[in-house]
Amino acid sequence: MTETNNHLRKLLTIITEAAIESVLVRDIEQLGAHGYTVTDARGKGSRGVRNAGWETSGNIHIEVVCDKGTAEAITKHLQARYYANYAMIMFMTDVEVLRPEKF
Amino acid sequence: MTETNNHLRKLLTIITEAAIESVLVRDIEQLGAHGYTVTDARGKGSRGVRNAGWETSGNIHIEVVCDKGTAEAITKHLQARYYANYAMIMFMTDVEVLRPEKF
Amino acid sequence: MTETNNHLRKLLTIITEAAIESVLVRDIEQLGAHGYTVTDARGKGSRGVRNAGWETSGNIHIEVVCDKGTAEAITKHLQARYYANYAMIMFMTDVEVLRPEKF
Amino acid sequence: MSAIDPIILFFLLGLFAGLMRSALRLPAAVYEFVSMLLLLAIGLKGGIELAKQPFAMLLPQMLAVVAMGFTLPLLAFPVLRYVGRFTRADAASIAAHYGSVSVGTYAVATAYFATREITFEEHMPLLLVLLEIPAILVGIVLARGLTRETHWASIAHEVFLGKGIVLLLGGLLIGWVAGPNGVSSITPLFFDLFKGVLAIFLLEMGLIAAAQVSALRRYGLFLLAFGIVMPLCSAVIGIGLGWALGLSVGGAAMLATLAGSASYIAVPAAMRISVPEANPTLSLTASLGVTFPFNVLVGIPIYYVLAEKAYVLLGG
Amino acid sequence: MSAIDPIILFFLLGLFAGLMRSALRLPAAVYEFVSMLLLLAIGLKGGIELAKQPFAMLLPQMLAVVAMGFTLPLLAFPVLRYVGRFTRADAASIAAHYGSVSVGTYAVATAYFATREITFEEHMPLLLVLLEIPAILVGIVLARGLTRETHWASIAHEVFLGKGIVLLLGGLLIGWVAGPNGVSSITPLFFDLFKGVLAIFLLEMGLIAAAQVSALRRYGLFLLAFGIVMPLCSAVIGIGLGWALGLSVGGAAMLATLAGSASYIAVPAAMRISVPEANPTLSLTASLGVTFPFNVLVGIPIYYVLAEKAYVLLGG
Amino acid sequence: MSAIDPIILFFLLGLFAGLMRSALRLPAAVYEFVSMLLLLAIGLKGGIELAKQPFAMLLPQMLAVVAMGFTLPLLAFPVLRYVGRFTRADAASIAAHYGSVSVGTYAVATAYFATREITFEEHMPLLLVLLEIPAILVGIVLARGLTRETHWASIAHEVFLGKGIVLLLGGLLIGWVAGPNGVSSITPLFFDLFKGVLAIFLLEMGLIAAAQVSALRRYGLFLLAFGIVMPLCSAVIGIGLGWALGLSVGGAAMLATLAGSASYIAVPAAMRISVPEANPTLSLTASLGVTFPFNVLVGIPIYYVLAEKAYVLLGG
Ligand SMILES: Nc1ncnc2c1ncn2[C@@H]1O[C@H](COP(=O)(O)O)[C@@H](O)[C@H]1O
Ligand SMILES: Nc1ncnc2c1ncn2[C@@H]1O[C@H](COP(=O)(O)O)[C@@H](O)[C@H]1O
Ligand SMILES: Nc1ncnc2c1ncn2[C@@H]1O[C@H](COP(=O)(O)O)[C@@H](O)[C@H]1O
Ligand code: NA
Ligand code: NA
Ligand code: NA
Repeated sequence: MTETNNHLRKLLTIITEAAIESVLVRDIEQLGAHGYTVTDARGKGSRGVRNAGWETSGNIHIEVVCDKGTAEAITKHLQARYYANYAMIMFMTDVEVLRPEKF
Repeated sequence: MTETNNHLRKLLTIITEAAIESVLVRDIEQLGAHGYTVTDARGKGSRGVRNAGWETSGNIHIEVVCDKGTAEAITKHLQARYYANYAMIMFMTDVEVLRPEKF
Repeated sequence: MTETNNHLRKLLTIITEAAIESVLVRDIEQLGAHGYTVTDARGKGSRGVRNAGWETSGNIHIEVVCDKGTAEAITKHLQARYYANYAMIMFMTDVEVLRPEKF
Repeated sequence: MSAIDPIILFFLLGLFAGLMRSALRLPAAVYEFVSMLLLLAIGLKGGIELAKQPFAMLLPQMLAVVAMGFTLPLLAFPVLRYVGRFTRADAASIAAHYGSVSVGTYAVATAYFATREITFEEHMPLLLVLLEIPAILVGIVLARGLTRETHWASIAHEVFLGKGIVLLLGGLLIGWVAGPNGVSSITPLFFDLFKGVLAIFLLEMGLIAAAQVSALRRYGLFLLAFGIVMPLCSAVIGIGLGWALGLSVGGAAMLATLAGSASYIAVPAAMRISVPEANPTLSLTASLGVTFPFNVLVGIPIYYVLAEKAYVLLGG
Repeated sequence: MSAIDPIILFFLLGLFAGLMRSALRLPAAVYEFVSMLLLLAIGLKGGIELAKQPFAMLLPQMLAVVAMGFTLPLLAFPVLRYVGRFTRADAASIAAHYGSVSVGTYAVATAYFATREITFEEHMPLLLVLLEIPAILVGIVLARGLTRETHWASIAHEVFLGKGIVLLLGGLLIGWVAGPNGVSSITPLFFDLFKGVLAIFLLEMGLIAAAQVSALRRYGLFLLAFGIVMPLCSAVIGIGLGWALGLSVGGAAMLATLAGSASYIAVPAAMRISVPEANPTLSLTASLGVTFPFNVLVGIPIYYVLAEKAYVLLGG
Repeated sequence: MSAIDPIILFFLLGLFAGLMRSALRLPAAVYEFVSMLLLLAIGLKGGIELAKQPFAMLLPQMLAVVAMGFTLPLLAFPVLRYVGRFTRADAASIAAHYGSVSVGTYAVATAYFATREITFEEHMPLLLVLLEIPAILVGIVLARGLTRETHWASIAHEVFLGKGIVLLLGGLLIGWVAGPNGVSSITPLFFDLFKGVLAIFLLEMGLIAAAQVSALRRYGLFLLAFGIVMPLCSAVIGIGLGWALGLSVGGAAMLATLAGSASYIAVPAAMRISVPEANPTLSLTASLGVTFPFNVLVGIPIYYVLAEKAYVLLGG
């Protein structure tokens, strides 16, 4: 990309079970993210359909904009803590931000 | 991006009419995607405002993480099958995934 | 990315207060975007928790696919007009689109 | 002459708020909740009546109504195609909407008749259900022709298991099986609240109708004219059929209301899947933006007056 | 002395659940549904009463109440600006909240009066609507000054077509046009369920009030004090005005409740658009976190006692 | 013998629609709204009764029921672990579900008893609340053992402040404090509409139960058998305890229903957090896909017959 590097950050997207939203966002903040955005979602993956029809079957879609270090800290932590037992995927992409000092 | 290529996948985003969610996700799976995530949305495009006020006027926002081949197969199929008659856009970006074997 | 440049566009994501949705999308269109997609969201940032519990505390997540020029015009305008007084973040990424003439 | 019914005023309030671009919105969940209550309540009411009379006696009426459901779209199609100059798909889709029925319009009619103490055959909801479906099949055939490709199985599934039919038919069966005494325990929610719930529903319908106006402006006069003239013609046919079937004046007026109403739930959903090349904006603009307001505000009273006159002429 | 009203207990339940960080949440759609029902019900009740009396007779009261709506924020502003040391925008915004009214508080007061069989002028909802708007205009002028730039047209649109006003005013007009008999059919939903719906509403309000506490801790004592003292002063003014207008004791106490309540729907929405530099957390914390609980739990009874005392002194 | 209760027909309608892959869906908000109303209504009913009698007299019953809550999962666990060959975590989680209770099942039972004019101890909701919790603690200990790591504080918070408990207990306290006269004003919403609301709830439960079937097919016969046999055994224990506590036949049958019902709200939520390695599909399939339908359709009548027979044998 053409922009100067200090405007580049990582956008980390986490899709997982709604049941763990509160614990998850606590972890994310403790690991150094300055913010996060959550939307309700449904979907399907290796753990089957999660159609949000029933309380425990809803998904959440969490986006975190942060620097590479923080992103890797979060992924490492979530992978160790939740992957084994919860429906969860994560992916990361480069984003160009305004006000880089915020993230 | 710096990561080794085997962690790179495509994130395909499809925004279209809620009315065709069920048929669409069926197609997506049949074309080889291992999962998908859907969120409800509203918006505006060449087919006008779709403000989700009325049953048939809602949009859905579908995300599929998959390899390049699958992504192209899906876009080719959807383009042929739905573009002409349905409000729909698609776009693709590179994402870095954990557990690449999943996608 | 491998694709020919005329398939590359920007995906501009804006996360801000639901209260200004209508004015915001008006601005976005006037600045030359051909469309937009909105989803409801909640989150946390420098202006604290916005948990959508109360009418005025909801967030919206706006996606706009457009060319670089339009994206920069929008970010410049929103930054000047809303950053000071509203909870808002923006970030941009490269996306590969089908039917580039649409965006 | 009794004062204007408050539920109509709720519709006007919604219409006004919508046209004035008010910030008023009903959450989709609220709309779905009230429409679900209406569908179930109407079904239950009809079912209770069915429990009271031998089913066989209704068969002729049922067949006749189904026949009407097949006929109406066939009358509408050529007008739309050759006068309105719509594409084949659009003409077929709009015709299907007008051959089918609007449950909301029926609900308003029941309220209108109740305040004026006009009686009608209480098993009308059964005819309502029957009238909902044939037009959809006709519409698909008109658009596609009778080709091998049409997946009738999946279309039937789509149609018979759509939200509206399931709730209406389900309520009908529940009312039928449980009978008058059986349902007494759920009366407070489904029957006592009926008109209040209908008021909320009409408030939302007003907002939705207002949203169609801009599209209406775009598609011009023909759609407006069709949305008013077609219901009147269908209503006349409905009255004739009602008279032929020996229904009461009220019953004939109600059948006219059904014939004159246009679908906005079952048919749009089915057409979007089965006739995707049809532009949904056209049919919804006519159905929600023109015909629903027309029927609710002036159509129903007109149909009743027409039925009275007809019965005097024909000797009911 | 009658036992504590259950609806208050619902508020306390929500407050408790919120403070204890319970997982209890009400879907936004449910909150919007119940608040819509309350707004319409209150409007309808007022409209029915208007249908009973010559409108002209109410004009003096209406004008006086509008005048009060302009005055209250002008009294609050200097206190907030110079004692509270708030920025001009914040002071103006908070002043606007306290000059306007809270429909929820009014609803609780009607319930409180009903259980104690205290009568009051039934057209109060009309005054409620009138009292909602002036403070918004004052707030904007206090923040902006009378500059050319202020887009009064769009502000008026924003204010008069906001959800709250449309439903309240709409209900008022519907009740007025339809009259007592007309609305009887929708009584079960809007009036019979009123207190139950109010209970659900208060449960949610308790949860919301609890969510404000942390912010309250941050903005400290002044906001807490203002949130209690300001309503008391406004209430006294309300009582005085009620007496001057020749209202009953109940009517004066109700006017005091309106004066003493702070808006949390119409005003925040308008301020966010028209005075964006004002921090919405400040005004909502005071309005939802302090004043609403205060009024619901102890304010309303106090206002009634004050009104009684005043009428003895002044001779009502 | 009275005809089949319409609320059961609503459940069957949902079940049918779900199995037929109908497009019928209830918005999550509607489900949450009706379940909230049910929880509050049941709590209120129980609380009103508590207001009528000395609390102390109930202590023995309360202790006995809590003891049963600890016992049932301990009986279920070995069967699941060694007969069902489930992992320790899965066995513990399923056991917790069956040791706890289902409020929906209780609601259906109250309706069933009401139509048949079977009386039972009206303070049953108190026992319902008490029965909900112990099994959760047992389940966690069975899965984790008594290690230091278990964060009992956060678990207690999770359990006691979950949506279900807060609304049930909250309603109970409100009913208790306000007393019969106090709550009369909210009767129309919470009590008059009860069965109608229950009907909507069961419609949704039918849809949900249908969604479990595919999973059931995967996990095979044992889960099916367990989901029917376990409730029957628990019911027998419940009847025995009811008899020992000197409850009426109806009371014993109701206690049997509670014992025989399996949780699908409080327990799944707690287990997902506290025993994450347990597969939630297993327990929900058994609880929602097998036991809830079984209890609602045939279990409750069976339990009542069993109770009658037992009381004849033992001499009640
Ligand atoms: N390939 C994928 N693309 C997009 N979303 C996915 C994909 N795989 C899984 N998901 C989402 O992540 C959730 C959990 O995934 P899993 O752990 O594989 O069940 C699913 O319910 C989906 O919402
Ligand atoms: N340029 C755009 N940026 C973001 N979303 C868009 C854009 N164009 C269209 N959309 C979304 O895609 C849907 C269908 O687009 P269209 O087929 O152009 O009507 C719209 O309702 C929007 O939600
Ligand atoms: N670092 C971040 N990552 C993701 N979303 C964020 C981040 N910071 C803020 N947001 C979102 O943007 C909204 C406004 O941000 P702010 O203006 O910082 O309060 C927040 O409510 C979040 O929804
Ligand atoms: Na018709
Ligand atoms: Na005030
Ligand atoms: Na149990």
